Amino acid sequence: MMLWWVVDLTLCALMIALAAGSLFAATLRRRVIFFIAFGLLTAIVWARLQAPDLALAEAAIGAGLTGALLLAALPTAQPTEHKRDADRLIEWVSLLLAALLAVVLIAVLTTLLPVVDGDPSLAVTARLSDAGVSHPVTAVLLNFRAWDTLLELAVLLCATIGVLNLAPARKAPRHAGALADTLIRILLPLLILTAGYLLWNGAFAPGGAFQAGAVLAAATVVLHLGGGVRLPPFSLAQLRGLLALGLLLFLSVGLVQLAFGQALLQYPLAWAGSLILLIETGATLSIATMLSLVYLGGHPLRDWPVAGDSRDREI
Amino acid sequence: MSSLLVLIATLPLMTALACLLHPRGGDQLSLVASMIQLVASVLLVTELPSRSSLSHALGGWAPGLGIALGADPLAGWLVLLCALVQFATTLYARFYFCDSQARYRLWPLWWLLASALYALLLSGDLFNLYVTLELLGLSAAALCTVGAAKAEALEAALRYLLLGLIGSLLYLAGVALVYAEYGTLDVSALRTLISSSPASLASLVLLSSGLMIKCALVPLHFWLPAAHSSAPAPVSAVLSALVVKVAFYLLLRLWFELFTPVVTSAFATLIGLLGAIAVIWGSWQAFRATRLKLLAAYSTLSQMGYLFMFVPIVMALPEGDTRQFAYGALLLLAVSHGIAKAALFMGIGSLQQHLGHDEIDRLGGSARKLPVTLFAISLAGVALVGLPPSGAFLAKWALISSSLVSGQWWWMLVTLVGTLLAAAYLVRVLGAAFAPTAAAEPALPTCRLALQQPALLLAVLATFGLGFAASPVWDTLSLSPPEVQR
Amino acid sequence: MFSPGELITALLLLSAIVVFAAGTLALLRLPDPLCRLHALTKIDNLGFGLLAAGLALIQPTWIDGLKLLAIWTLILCSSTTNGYLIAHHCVWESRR
Amino acid sequence: MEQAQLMFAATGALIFVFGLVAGLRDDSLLGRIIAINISGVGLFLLLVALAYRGLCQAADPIPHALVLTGIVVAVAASGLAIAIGRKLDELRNSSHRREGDSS
Repeated sequence: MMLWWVVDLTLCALMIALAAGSLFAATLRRRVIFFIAFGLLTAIVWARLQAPDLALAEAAIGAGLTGALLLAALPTAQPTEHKRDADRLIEWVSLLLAALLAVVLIAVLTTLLPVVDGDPSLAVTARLSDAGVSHPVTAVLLNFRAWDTLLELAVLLCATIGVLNLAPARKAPRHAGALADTLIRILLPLLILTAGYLLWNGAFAPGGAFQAGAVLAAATVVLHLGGGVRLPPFSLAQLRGLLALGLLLFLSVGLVQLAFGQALLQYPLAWAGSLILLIETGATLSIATMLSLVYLGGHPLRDWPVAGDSRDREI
Repeated sequence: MSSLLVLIATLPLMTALACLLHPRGGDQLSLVASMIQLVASVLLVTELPSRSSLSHALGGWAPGLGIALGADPLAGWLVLLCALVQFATTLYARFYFCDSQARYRLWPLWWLLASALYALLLSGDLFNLYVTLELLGLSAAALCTVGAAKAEALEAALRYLLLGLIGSLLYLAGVALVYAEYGTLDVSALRTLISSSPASLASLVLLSSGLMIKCALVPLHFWLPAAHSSAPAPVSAVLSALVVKVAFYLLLRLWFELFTPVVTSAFATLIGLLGAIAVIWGSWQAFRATRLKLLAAYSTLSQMGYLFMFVPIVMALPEGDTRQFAYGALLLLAVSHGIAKAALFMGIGSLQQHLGHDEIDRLGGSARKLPVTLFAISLAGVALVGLPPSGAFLAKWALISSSLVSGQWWWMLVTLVGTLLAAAYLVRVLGAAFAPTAAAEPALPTCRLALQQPALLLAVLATFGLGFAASPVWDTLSLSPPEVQR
Repeated sequence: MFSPGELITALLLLSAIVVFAAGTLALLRLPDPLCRLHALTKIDNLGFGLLAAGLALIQPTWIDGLKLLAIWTLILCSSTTNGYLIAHHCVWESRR
Repeated sequence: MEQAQLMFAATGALIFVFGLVAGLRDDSLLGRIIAINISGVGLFLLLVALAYRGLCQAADPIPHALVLTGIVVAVAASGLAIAIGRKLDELRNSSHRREGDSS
């Protein structure tokens, strides 16, 4: 028991230190690097707190994708910042305020502890046999609270369309060299295999569409950073189809049930497992496409959203 | 009838996907979908008085384990408001964005915003509300950037996005505390569970401050004028009329239904005070604005202030008919402002497209060229100021008399000053518009009538529709949940 | 009280700790990026190798041990490439 | 179990609040995005800590599902913010260049 206490204390202290680094380090570049380290540490903390699904997602999305995104967005020239005394004062006051708020929040939290098993988690375990999948987190995400997940896909779609509308994709960095190409050739099939494994695994163990999609998107990041290998060519229609696929499958499966007199998103028990796998497959492809596009920072094809169509300008 | 809820919740999502997959059909699809949505929400509202509320358990799971869609009269009327404004602005956006490429970019985001609005209004789950809030914030910010060619517009959109994220985080923190304390996220279950405790108070403060950022109550308002005034006109209309309103709707739910044991009269008075500051400051800034859209954005600030200012009045009233009457008036004010503000923004958009600018001092002669639009703007102004035939007049009248009943006469003074200022800034605009053409202005091309009609439609509705037909609105609005429970 | 396998595991893990400690020290103390890179890749390869070997011995099934060794192979590949890329970047920066 | 819950929840609360304040105050876009992300992770840590039920017991799956949703939303929002920022820089640069040409 004592040993775990030491481990926990170390983890918490490291979390706070890395968070402080990524909030207050002198240059943006350092802050981004601290942030990536923070993300990796967070993944370890999730594993410690018995949340392996989150550990997978955090390593792939939180540290990996967000980190790559932030690194790519770093301005090339570092502006030198000089802080005036007034700014310093505001800084101290705000830090003081934050400390005060944190103390209040922690004090409030102590009134809540210990949080023990309540109704909902018991309810989840009790109904798990009707969910079609045996992994509780997947059951919550894809069955009990499927509406959340559906809207979350919509959030991701919305961000992606927003990104696509703004600008063409970032240019690939210069070619990283032959050794990197070799690594990419090894990694790429492994990443795709891992994604498939995570997707399949989600039904009964940690994993699922989000982790699988993120791993596939990581493959895009690797390809893009390598600079030597080109992304597979898509047509605009294919791109739009891939974007819409996950949500479309999800909604159609949900609505079809309505025709049989059941609730929206209610899967028949015998079919639940396969329907969830179907939805997750579509979602994985969509999530991978969307996260890749968000990372690339725009449309990879020149004529987003529709090629050569400005004929009715005169309206 | 619960399939009506499913239709209203999923149709916008389906339309968004259809517009994404088939961009060239976006115009027609949007028009048809907004019509269906309007009909469905009218049906929903007519269905509601007979039954106090509708609900649909998603996935067939009991709420608590699953999520339930639900609607009571309050949600129903706001759904109707959304559908109405959405219908008019969709019509309008079709002609506002002349470039078809811009429309291809617009429609999917437009319908994602709509799905966020409806999903939020129908949702009965605190975390699901968080997801809808994020969808709302992201789609609104993304819409602000459609066709944006100026750095200011993008800056405003960026600030809007980031503050929205901070607001959502605060909200989520409140949800976390509620879940830790009560072990459920289901709103209807929480209604009976929540009691007064430090954690409840903390979660109330967190939830409220998160949502108050989103509806721009005074100390947290600074993002609104820039964001609402630099977005494209149809987007501004939706942002001002609906997006801030649904955040206010959530606050009403929190304060009047969920956290009733925690909300004290001091808390309510504080909210009212902030609202009062917003009324005066927003009106004054609107009066001083040099651009029409900025004026309209500041006017939104002050109108939202009214809504908050009347909260302590309603709360001070004893439970019962008088309180329900005042509650109904508050909602009437919100609905009427939503419709009028959408009309105003669309009118301004037409003016701006026609003149190439929206500076108030250079409006001379526009009344002769765009009589329909100017008529719409005047009518919308009548509804915003709260002059007699409008619904806002009835609502304000009812609320002021309630404030006298509950002995809080000082709110009346603020209302008076705010109304006078509102009248002043609208007279200023109309005066400029009806002035003869300045000599230096180039000859103005005539504006397409189609661009002007939707604004007129909404303006007429806000002024005459809600004014003359207020009593049925009132009846159903007063049936809102606090009474249903008794 | 320990089986020989467990003893070997303990030995391997302890040496992994020593290697990691030395590597961390080197990372902090060595003067320029290229030298530090040297330390970094050594930690990756040797330290992880010892760790993986030690843990592989105490896995309940041999397939799990094999998985650990596969992870180590992957780490070898990636740290090689990383070392190369960082060094490349350093040379490129210094020439500029 | 209670100790771990408290320790991680308090750490989460601390990171959440400081990230939030930094996100409100920071003046560079990237800094703000980092701060908001950090703050989000702090909040997730709070949620996951409250879901923790000890070493030998499975944790409450609902907060895990919520946090997973939150992680995806966070990356989507960061991506959108960075894209808007990129476009903004582009616009500013081109307007600078135009001013430079005309003068």
